[in-house]
Amino acid sequence: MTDTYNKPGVMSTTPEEVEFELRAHIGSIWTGGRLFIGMYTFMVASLAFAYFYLRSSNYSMEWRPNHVTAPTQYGWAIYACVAVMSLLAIFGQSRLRKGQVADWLVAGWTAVGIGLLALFLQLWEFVALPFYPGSSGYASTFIGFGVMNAVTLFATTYWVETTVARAHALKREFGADAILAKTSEARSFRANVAAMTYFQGFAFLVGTLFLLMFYVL
Amino acid sequence: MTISAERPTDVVATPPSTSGAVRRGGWFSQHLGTALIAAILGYLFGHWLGNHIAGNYTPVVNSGVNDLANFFGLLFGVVGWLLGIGALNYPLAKIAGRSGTEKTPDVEGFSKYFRYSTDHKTVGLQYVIGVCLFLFTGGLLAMAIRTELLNPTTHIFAPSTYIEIVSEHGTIMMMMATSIVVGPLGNYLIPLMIGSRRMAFPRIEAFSFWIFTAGYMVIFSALPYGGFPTGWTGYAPLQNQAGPGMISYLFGFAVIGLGMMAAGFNIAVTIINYRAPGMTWGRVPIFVWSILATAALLTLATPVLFSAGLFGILDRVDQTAFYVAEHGGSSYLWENLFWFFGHPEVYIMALPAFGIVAEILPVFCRKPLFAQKVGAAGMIGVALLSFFVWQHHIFQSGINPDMRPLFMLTTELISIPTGFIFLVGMGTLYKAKIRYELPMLFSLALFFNFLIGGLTGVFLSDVPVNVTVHGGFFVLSHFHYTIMGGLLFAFMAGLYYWLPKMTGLMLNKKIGLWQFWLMFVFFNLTFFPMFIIGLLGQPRRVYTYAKNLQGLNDFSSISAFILGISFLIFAWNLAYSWFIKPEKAPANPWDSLGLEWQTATPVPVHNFDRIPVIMTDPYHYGEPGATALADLSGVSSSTGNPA
Amino acid sequence: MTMRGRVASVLGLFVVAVALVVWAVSTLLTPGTPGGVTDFTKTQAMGQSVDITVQTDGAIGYGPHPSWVSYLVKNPTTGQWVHDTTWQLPANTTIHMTVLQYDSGSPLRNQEWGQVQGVSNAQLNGKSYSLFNSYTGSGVGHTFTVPELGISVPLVGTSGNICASGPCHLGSPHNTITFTFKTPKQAGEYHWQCFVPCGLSSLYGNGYGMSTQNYMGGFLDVVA
Amino acid sequence: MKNGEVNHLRRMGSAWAVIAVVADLVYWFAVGPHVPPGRLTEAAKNNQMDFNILMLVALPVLLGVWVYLAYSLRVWSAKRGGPEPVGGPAAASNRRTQVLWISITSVAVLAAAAFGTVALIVDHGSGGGEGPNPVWMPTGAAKAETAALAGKATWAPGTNAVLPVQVIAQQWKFTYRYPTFGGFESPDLILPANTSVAFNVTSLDVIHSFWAYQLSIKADANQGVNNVAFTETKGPGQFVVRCSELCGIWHGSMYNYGKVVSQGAFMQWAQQTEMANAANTKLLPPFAYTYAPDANGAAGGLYPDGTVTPYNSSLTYGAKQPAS
Repeated sequence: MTDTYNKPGVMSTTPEEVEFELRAHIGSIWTGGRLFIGMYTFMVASLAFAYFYLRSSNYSMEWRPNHVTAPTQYGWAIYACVAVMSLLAIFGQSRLRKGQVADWLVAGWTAVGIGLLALFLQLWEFVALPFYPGSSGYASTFIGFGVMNAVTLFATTYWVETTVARAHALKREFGADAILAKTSEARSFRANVAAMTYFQGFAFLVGTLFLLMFYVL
Repeated sequence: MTISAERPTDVVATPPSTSGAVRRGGWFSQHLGTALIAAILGYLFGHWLGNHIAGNYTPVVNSGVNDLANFFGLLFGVVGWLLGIGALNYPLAKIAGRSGTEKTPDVEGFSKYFRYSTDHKTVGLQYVIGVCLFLFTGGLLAMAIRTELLNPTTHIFAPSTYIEIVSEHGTIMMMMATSIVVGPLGNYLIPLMIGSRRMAFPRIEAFSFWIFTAGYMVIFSALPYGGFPTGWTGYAPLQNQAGPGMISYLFGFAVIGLGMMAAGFNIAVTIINYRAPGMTWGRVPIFVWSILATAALLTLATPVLFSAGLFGILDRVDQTAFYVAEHGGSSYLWENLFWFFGHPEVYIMALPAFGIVAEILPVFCRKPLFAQKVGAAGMIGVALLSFFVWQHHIFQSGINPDMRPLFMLTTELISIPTGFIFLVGMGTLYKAKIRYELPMLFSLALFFNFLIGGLTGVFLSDVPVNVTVHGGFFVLSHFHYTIMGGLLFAFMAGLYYWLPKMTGLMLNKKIGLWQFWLMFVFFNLTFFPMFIIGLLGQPRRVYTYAKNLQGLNDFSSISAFILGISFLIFAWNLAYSWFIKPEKAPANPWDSLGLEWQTATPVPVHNFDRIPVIMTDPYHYGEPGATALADLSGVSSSTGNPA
Repeated sequence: MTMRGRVASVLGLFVVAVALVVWAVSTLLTPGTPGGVTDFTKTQAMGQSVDITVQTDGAIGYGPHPSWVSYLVKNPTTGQWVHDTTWQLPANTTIHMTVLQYDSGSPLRNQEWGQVQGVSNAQLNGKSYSLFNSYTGSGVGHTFTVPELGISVPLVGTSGNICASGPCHLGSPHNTITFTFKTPKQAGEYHWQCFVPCGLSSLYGNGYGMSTQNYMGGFLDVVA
Repeated sequence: MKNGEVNHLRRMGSAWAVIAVVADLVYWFAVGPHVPPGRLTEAAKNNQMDFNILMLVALPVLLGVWVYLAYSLRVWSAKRGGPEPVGGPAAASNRRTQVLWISITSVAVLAAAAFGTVALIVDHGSGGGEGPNPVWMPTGAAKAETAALAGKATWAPGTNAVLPVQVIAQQWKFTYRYPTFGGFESPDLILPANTSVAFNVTSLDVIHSFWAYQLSIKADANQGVNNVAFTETKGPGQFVVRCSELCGIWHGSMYNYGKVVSQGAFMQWAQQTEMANAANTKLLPPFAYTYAPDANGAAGGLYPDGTVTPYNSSLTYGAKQPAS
C-alpha cells in the first residue's frame, strides 16, 4: 500500500493535448448527432408502432370510423415546410462547404422562419380537427403525432436558429471569415452544422412516413 | 455527407478553454434554494393555467379533479426547477449565439455541490447523495409493505393506502436503480478510467442530475395527490381510471427518462470519443464496457417509455383513447410499449453490477481478469438481446400466443451472455490469492444472489411453469434477487471500493462487516421465503393473503426489518468514517492497477496533469515486470500523433 | 469551513432531507382506516340482532371530494350520519340493514348484480323482491355486495328530483331497501363494495369514489 | 494440469457430483411430488412435472457454482498463504475453458427452450392464456366453442365433450357464465371432474388476471378480448381463484373458491342454478365472448357522447352528457 498522496500538478495543456481534445470534441458532435438520431428513431417508432398496432387490431371497430382524416391541407402545408427546411439545410451546407457563407446564412434564416410557420400550423391544426381526441384510435394517434411533431419542429427550429446565431457571433468576434477558419471554434461550429443537416435529412424521411400514415392512407 | 471533411490535419494550438478564474457564487446566484423557489412558483403558475383552461370542462366539474392543472403544475414546476438551478442559462444564451465550446468556470468552494456544476466529479458526488435519498425513501416504503403483510386479516393500512405504498415503492426503486451506478460511479469514474480530462457534454451531464432530482420530487408528489394504484408497471386502462397521482407517475417517468437519456448519451459519447491515446477497445476496462452497454440501452430504450408516457398523459389530460379499447385504443398497447422499454431497463440495472464486480475481482484476487473479451462481448450481447425478449412479461396476456416459443427461446438465450459473467468471475477466482476486503465480500455476494436470481429466471421464462409463477411472489423474489441481490450489492461493493478515492477517507471496516453480514444474511432470509410464498399461491400487491402463509410472511417481514437496519448501519458507517473518526485513505488502498487510482487524491479539476498514454489493459496482476498501464507524462512532442 | 465541516453539513442536510421524507411519508400514508370505524357491537346486548341504517348519495356534499358518490352510515349511539364505511359487527349475529337510496340509477353493466343474493327478507319500499331488471324504471343506483359472504343486494335507483348533496333527508325522493343477513362465525375483515360503476367522470365509472375507501366500499369488521 | 499439483478441478468435480446427485434424488422423491400447483388437473400435473425437470437441471448448476465458490474461497484465501497467483496471458484467458463454458450453457439453454416449447404444445398451452384464437387446443374444443356462441353447446356426464366456461372479470370480482346451460351467470365456479374445460376469460373494465391456482390456469382478462385457456380436470377437489394482475383498490380481495365435483353432481348443480337464475338469465345479454360496456360507466362524463363538433372556443369540451 502506498501511503503518500500523488500531488496534483498545475493545469496546463500541450498543443498535442489541445488538438487531441478538439478532435475528441468534434468526434463527440459527430457521434452525438448519430446517437440523437437513434434516440429520435426509437421515439417516433413507438408512435408508428401504436399506429399500426391499433390499426391492425381495430378494437371495437373504432380504429377509424368513417375514415375520418385530419385536415389534409394542414398536413401537406406542414410537410412542405419540413421538406423545404431540410432542402435548405442540405443546400446551405453544400454552399457553406464551397465557402459561400452568405448563402448558408440566408438559407438558415429562411429555415427558421419556415420552421416557426410549420410550428404555428401544427398547433393551429389542433383547433381545426373534425373529431374529438378520444373519438377513435386514429384520432388518438393523430393527437400523439401532432404533439411529437410540434416538439420536433420546435427542436429543429431551435437548432437551426442557434447555429445561425452562432455564425453571426463568430463573425462578430473573429472577423468576416471566421466561419471558414481553422480555429477550434470554427471547426466545432462546422461539425455542428453537419450534424444538424444530417438530422434534418432524417426528420424529412420521418415526416414523409407520417404524412403517408396520417393524411394519405 | 461525411464528417471527415471537417477534420483538417494541421495542428492548431489554442489556449486551454478552462481558465483559472475562480467564480464564487453569492446568495442570490443560482443554487438549490433558488431552484426550489422557482419550482414552487412554476408549479403555482402551471396549476393556475391548467385550471384556467380546463376548470369548467365536464369531467373536471363532475369529478372535482383537474388532471390538466396537476400536469401543468408539475410541468412548469420542473421548468422552474431547471431555470432556478441554472440549467437553462446556456440553452437560452445559445439563441443569441453563444459558443458551444466555451465553458463558464464552475463556482468553486463547497457550495458547488448545491449548484449546476459541470465537473463530472462534483456531479458524481451529487449523485451519491441523490440516489441515497431515493433509495432510503423506497426502503422506508418497503418497510411499510412488510408491516402490512405481517397479518393476513388485520390491516394496518387501508387497501388504497397499501396500493399507494406498493406502487410508490416499486416506481421509486426502479427509477433509482436506473441511475444508481451510472449516476454516481459512472459519472465520477468513466473519465478517470479512460484517461480523459472531461466529459463530452458536461452540461448535459449536469442536466441529467438535476432533472433526476426533479424526477424524485415529481414521483414523490404522487403521495399528496393520493397516490396511484397501478404498481410500477402502470398498466392501462387502470392507469386511465386512476386518480390524479397517476400524472405524477407518468410525468415522473418521462422526467426521469429525460435524465436517463441525457446521462446515457453523454457517457456513451464520452467513452467513444474521449479515450486516452492508446486506449484501444481491447484495453478498455470491463467496468467501462458495462457502462457503455448500459448507456446504449439508456439512450435507445428510454425514448419508448417517453412516448408511452406521453400517450398516457394525453389519455388523461386530453381524453385521447390510446389505451381504451372502446374508443379504438388497446390495453395491450401500453403492455407492449412499456415492456419494450421495461426489459432493457432490467439490464440497465444488471449490467453495471456485472461491471463493478468484474472490475473489483482481479484487484482482490491478484490475478488478471479472466476472459475479459468474452465478458465485454457478453455485456454487448445482453444489451442487444434485451430488445427481443419483452413479451415474456406478458406470456399469459393473450398477446401473440403463438409467438411464445420464440420469446421463450430469446429469453433463455439471454442467459448465455449473462452466464459469461460467471465464467469471468469463476475464472478469475481460480488459483487466486483472495483478500477478503469489503468490496470483495459484496462482489462475492453478488455471485451468490445473482445465481439464484438468474436460475429462477429460467423457470419464469418457461411458459408452462410461468403459468404458476407469473404475477406472484415468485417473480417478485426473482427480480429482488437480481436487482437488490445483484445491483445493490454491487453498488455497495463499488462504494466501499471507490469512495476512498472519491472522498479521500476510508470507510470503517468493522462497521462495514456488520453491514455486510446483516445485509447478506437477511437479504436471503427476506427474499428466499418469498419464492415459496409465491409457489404456494400468493399474488403480488395484495393486502390480504391465505392464512396458512402467515408464518412465512412474518418470517420474511422480520428479516426485512433487520435488512432495513443494515442500511442504517451503512448510513452510520458514513457518519462514523467521515466525522467521528475520519481516517485518511492511502492513495491506492487496494493496490489496484486501474487508471483511476493513478491520479492524485483528491482528484484535481483537470483529472490528469498530462493526458496519459495507455500501454496495456489494467489487469496485469501477478505478472512481475509487466508493462506499466499508462505513461502519465502524456503524449510527448516527439510522438505527437495520438493513436 | 474545513473539509470535515463541509462534509458534515452535507450529511446534516441529507439527514434533514431524509427526516423530511420520513415525515412526509408518514403523514401522507397514515396507518389505520380512513374516516374511522363505526362500532355496532356496543349498542346491543349479546346475541341480539343489530340494526344498521345507511344512505347512498349521488354526491356527498362535504369533505375533500364533495362531488363524489358515497355511502353514509348512521352512528348507532348518536344518530348522526357519519362518513365511514368500516363497520364493526359482532360475529354470528343477525343484522337488519336499512338502506335509504337517494341516488339515481342506470342499467347495470352486469345484470348479475340485479339479483338479491345471500340475504333474507329483502324488501324494496316494503315489497319483497329477489331480482330487479335494471333496464326498467330508473335502473339500479348502487349495490351492497359482500363477495366473500355471497351477499349482494341491488339498490334500486330513484327517479325525479334527486338529492343534490348529502347527507340527504327523508324529504328527498328515495327508495328504502331493507334486508337481513347473518354475520359469519369467523372473525375477520370482510370487504364490501358497490358493483355499479358510479364513479362519475372516470374510466368505466370505477375511479374516484369507487376506488377510494370510505366512499363506495369498506369492511365489515366482524369481531368475536 | 501439471504433475505433482493438486488437481483442484477434479476435487471440486467429485464433491459436486456427489452433492448434485444426492440433491437431485432428494428433490425428486421428497420435494417434487408436493410442488405446486399439485395434480388437480392435467395442466397442473404437467406444469408440476416441468417445474421439477427444470429443478433437476438447475440444482446441479446452482450447486456447481456454490461448490466452486466455497472451494476457491477457502483454498485460495490469502490468509492461508499458498503460492503467488500466476498472471500473464495464460491466466487471462483459456480458450478451452471458454469454449467449453459457452458450449455447455448454450446446449443447456437450447434444451430448456426446446423442452418448454414441446411441453407447451403437447399440453395445449399448459393452462396459460392463448388469446382469442388458440393454436394448441384439445380435441373438440373448437367445436364446443363455436357451438357455445350459437347457443347450441351441450354437455352431459360421460360424453367427453369439452365444457366451455366464461370468466367475466370486473372490478373487483370474477363471475362465471355457462353457455352450455342456457348461459346463466353465477358468482360460483363449479367444474365437473375428468372433463376438458375451455376457460374464456374476458374483462368488463381494466386488466385482471384469472388465476385458478390448483387448476394451473392463468389468463389475463382484457376488455374486448377473449383469452382462452384449457385444462382437463382430474378428481374432485377445491381450488382458489385469485386475481394476479393489479386491478385497483380491492385487488387483494378479488378471490373466490371453486370446486371440482363429480360429473353427476355438477350436472345437478348446473341444472338447478339454471332454473333458479332463469329470470335473470333472460335479462343478460346473449352469450358472447366479449362484451362492450360503456367506457364512461354508469355515471358518464369522461368521454363526450356521440359526435362532437370541431373545437369552438365558446363551447366547453365534453359538455354533452351521455344518457345514463
